[in-house]
Amino acid sequence: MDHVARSVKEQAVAVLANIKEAITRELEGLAFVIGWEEGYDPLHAAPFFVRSLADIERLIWNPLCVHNLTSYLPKLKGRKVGIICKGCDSRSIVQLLQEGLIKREELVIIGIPCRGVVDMARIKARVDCSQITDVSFTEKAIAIKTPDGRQEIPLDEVLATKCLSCQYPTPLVYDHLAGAAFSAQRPAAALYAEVEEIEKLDLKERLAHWEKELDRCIRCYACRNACPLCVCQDQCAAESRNPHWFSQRTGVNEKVMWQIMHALHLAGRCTDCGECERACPMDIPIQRIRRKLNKEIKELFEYEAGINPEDTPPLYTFKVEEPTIKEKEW
Amino acid sequence: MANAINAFLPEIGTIIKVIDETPTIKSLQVVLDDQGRMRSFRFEPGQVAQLSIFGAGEATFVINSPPTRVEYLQFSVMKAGEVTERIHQCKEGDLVGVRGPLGNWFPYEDMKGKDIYFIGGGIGMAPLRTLLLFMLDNRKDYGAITLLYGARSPQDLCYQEELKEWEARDDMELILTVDREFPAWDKRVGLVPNVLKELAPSPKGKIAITCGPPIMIRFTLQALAELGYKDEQVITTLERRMKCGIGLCGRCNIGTRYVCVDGPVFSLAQLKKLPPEL
Amino acid sequence: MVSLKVLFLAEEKIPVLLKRLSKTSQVFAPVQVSDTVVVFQEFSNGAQVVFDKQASMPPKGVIFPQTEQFLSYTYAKDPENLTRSTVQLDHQVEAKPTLLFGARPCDVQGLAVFDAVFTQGQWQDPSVKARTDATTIVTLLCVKPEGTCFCTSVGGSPTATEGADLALTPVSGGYVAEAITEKGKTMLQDEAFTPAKDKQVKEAERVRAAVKKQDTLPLKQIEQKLIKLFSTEFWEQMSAPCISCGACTYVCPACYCFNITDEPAGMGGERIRTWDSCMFYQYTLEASGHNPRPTKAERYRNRIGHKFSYHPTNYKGQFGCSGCGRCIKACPVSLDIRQVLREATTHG
Amino acid sequence: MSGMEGKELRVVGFLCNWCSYGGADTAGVSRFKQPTDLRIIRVPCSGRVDPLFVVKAFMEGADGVLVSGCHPRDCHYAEGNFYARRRLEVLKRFLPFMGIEPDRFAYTWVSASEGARWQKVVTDFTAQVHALGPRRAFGEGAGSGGTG
Repeated sequence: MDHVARSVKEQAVAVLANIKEAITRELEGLAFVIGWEEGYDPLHAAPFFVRSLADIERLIWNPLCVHNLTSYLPKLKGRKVGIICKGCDSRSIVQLLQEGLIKREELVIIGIPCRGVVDMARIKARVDCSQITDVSFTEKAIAIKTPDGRQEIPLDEVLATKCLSCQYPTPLVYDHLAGAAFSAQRPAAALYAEVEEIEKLDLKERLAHWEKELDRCIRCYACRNACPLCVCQDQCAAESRNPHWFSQRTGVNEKVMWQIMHALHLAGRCTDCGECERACPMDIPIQRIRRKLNKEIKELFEYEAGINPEDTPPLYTFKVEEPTIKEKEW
Repeated sequence: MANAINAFLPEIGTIIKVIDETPTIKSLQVVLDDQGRMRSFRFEPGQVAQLSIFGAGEATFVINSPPTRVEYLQFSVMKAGEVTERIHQCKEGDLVGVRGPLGNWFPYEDMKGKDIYFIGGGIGMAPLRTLLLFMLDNRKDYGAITLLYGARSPQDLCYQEELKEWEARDDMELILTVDREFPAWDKRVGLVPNVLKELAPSPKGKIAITCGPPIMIRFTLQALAELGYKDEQVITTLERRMKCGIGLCGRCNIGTRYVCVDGPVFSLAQLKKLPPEL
Repeated sequence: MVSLKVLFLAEEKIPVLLKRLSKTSQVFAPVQVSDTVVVFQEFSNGAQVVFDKQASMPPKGVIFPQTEQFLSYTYAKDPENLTRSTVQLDHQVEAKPTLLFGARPCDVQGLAVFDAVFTQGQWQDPSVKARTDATTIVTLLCVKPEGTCFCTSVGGSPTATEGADLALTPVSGGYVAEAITEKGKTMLQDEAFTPAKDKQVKEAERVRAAVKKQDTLPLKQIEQKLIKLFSTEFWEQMSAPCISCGACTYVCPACYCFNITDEPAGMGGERIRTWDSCMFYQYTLEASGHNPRPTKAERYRNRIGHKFSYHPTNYKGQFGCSGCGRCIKACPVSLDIRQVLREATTHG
Repeated sequence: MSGMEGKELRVVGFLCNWCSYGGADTAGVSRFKQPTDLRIIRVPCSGRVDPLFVVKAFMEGADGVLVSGCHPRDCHYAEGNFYARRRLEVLKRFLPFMGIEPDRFAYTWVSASEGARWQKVVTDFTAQVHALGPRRAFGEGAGSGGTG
């Protein structure tokens, strides 16, 4: 792998060739390998389960491969499977390993050093995606062809928020690396930009913001079922009647309660993979709710989830003297 | 029929009696508060009703008092979930909601003149009791009646007084069994399907009706097949999670059939036409 | 198309028309609620009504709201005998006159599935029936089907008007409005409608004829093929990427499954109906813990089986799907129901 | 419901059985005057308080929620309040993000003997909540009920 800055296209082709070669070697001992194939139109990739050598040809790799495929792993316990994962996805694997929800020896991980994936909602806001005829990538842009013509948009303007401040482009755990590793290219400072946007609002504006955004939530639980750490989705507290946390009504009250419940159940665990916001069919910006907790936990305990499997999550432990916690005096 | 205007609206009834059948099963005798409705309440043996505990919800139970005795409606309830838990806390005088009768019923017309072989397990005795009492009230319409009834232990057998009566009757045969040996138990020991194989009742001119936990049903159906019973001769009832009880909410389907309106009573022949999703 | 009356509705007259009508009835129209999401919402002044894009949600909430009260109950202590309590039930089915403005033919076809299930069957649903009767539907014919549309494969068409009271065909400067039913005719009496010029009627016909034909799915005998595939690995493979959430069912114009729950509050409470999804694990989970559809493969088999085999078998060939493609667009993993149906017809 | 001044607000308190509940009892036995808005829920330990208890209290209409446990190192179960401290600090910093005013939630440590401290905690916290007034539930129209 030479380090000459090759065009995005060439790099993607090289990475894909690397992936296919690794799978050809590994597929024998695996139930399947989970990757991406082209979806229902050139703008949408879709998770794809490679079961035979013939399937390998359908694999793709480009900035449209947005899904965090590790959310399938907890339900596949007991079967040896291959998984292709980006840097951010690998943090989910580390977190799942740390919590004992998957076994390392049941995984063949093909890691991809990733330069960023798109945010479909951002693209949909700028392009009429009802009829996509072709999508291609140039050095720094995505070109989308529709019956109304060809539109070229700088990639940075439609990248997912998590990618704009990506600190872990190269997977933290892998068996094969499908490209040259490289370190963070993006400013860490932008990590909590969206959170700060909300923090600037006063309390009444925040209340109004969440009321407006969550009003269109349809309680379909795509955000929960897409989350790699929501392993108890079949017996979820949100639908429990004992304890009866909240009703089945579709009022804003219940929708806010669910978002808080999901965020709190991810406190000190969420690896900022963005699946919750990406999966939402109503494009509701909910990732910043989980990211707010990540920000507080980083400040309080200097801790980031999904980095080192040996770590103990901060809320699983304590210090007798907590340097960063100042209790209220009366 | 249930409230024709709004099939979702339960009628209020008062519990006049609570019988502790077994540590996990209670029978409730309910009278509808609206006397007119109570007198005109008609149903067929095997039909079900949705019992409401307001605040907990509704659950489906067979009306296991026979249509020939309409002083009250009886429901036998095994403690399993939230609604049954609350039902088990009910005492005489408490109010419940009743929505019914719903679903189909045992095809007793086609069973006339035939020998009837009941095979019940645990709470599965509830639907069989309705039909048995109905047949005993129209005894001459039917041939020989046998009841093979089993449970985990002697104290898990429901309707203890009636079991004594049925044992004393000369126009029906009662065979009781429990899963394993118990000190004061002098009758048969063994799982219902195995006892059935030992008894090996001939299929000639017989209808076999079986209700009980899924595991018992599976092996009982196998045993009946081995004994030569044709699919049309075997009748059972199915359990499903139910909400609306009137074929609209979509959840109790097996293929094209809804257990709440096309069942819960099915012949094995009908079941075999459905996709295997029991 | 035999139409009772043909008039013209100018683009700029629509907000005025909707405002006037919302004095006498609840008016639902496709409203832009965020950069990318359009939903059917009660029209209010200043709402940005959007007609050139398929709404993210179907209009089924107009006759089948996601949350609806069946009854409220109140316990009270019986004054004479304090150990006894009384319970008082209260319920009312009320349906205000409603206007659904701007639903597309696939949305209206979805409402036809509700009609078949909730009002034509052995058991009727009073609230859905009341709302259906109280609703006037103005359908907006679809001149620009999307890449995910397949209405022609399931008995529909971008220019279908069955189930609508008034049909609008987009022409330059506005819409040619044709009444389909008496309700549509009375609506045309509103002053916003002006006589349509021949040029406009011709343009409307040209627009309707010019709608691009979609490639139709091979759904012959799909009902039997799906049954034949029942106990095969087909469903495990097809549902492998599925995350078993409720998105596809909640955005579907033809999905009508619901849940009934009691929501207690102190001495009283209410029994409510809310949308439910066959893709949720708890949908068929029994109190005993047994679940006839424990994995997503069985649930997905039932979802496709219901729409393309069980429902058509029970309802004279009517598919439980109107081909709007929302389930494809809303699916977090872009599962394409058309691809599953194509594979079923080849494997079946 | 005779509040000290004007209408009472719904203030919910989760008190650990061994210390704070004892402290509240001491305050009561010593006839310390304090506002009566607080409705106490006794829990075995502050470590038993799931942050969702606090959120559910708000969702069901509480105007203020207080959690009080044993001082660090005094926990009857040794480490219950250590875990609670981290959990409740994270919750304290998170709730305002969703539109719940910071002054509506507080957690503190009061031992069984500190009747006077308990009186101060209840008096100050209730005043804090009264300054904000009743909390408008999510989705309940634009008008904000509180003066905060």
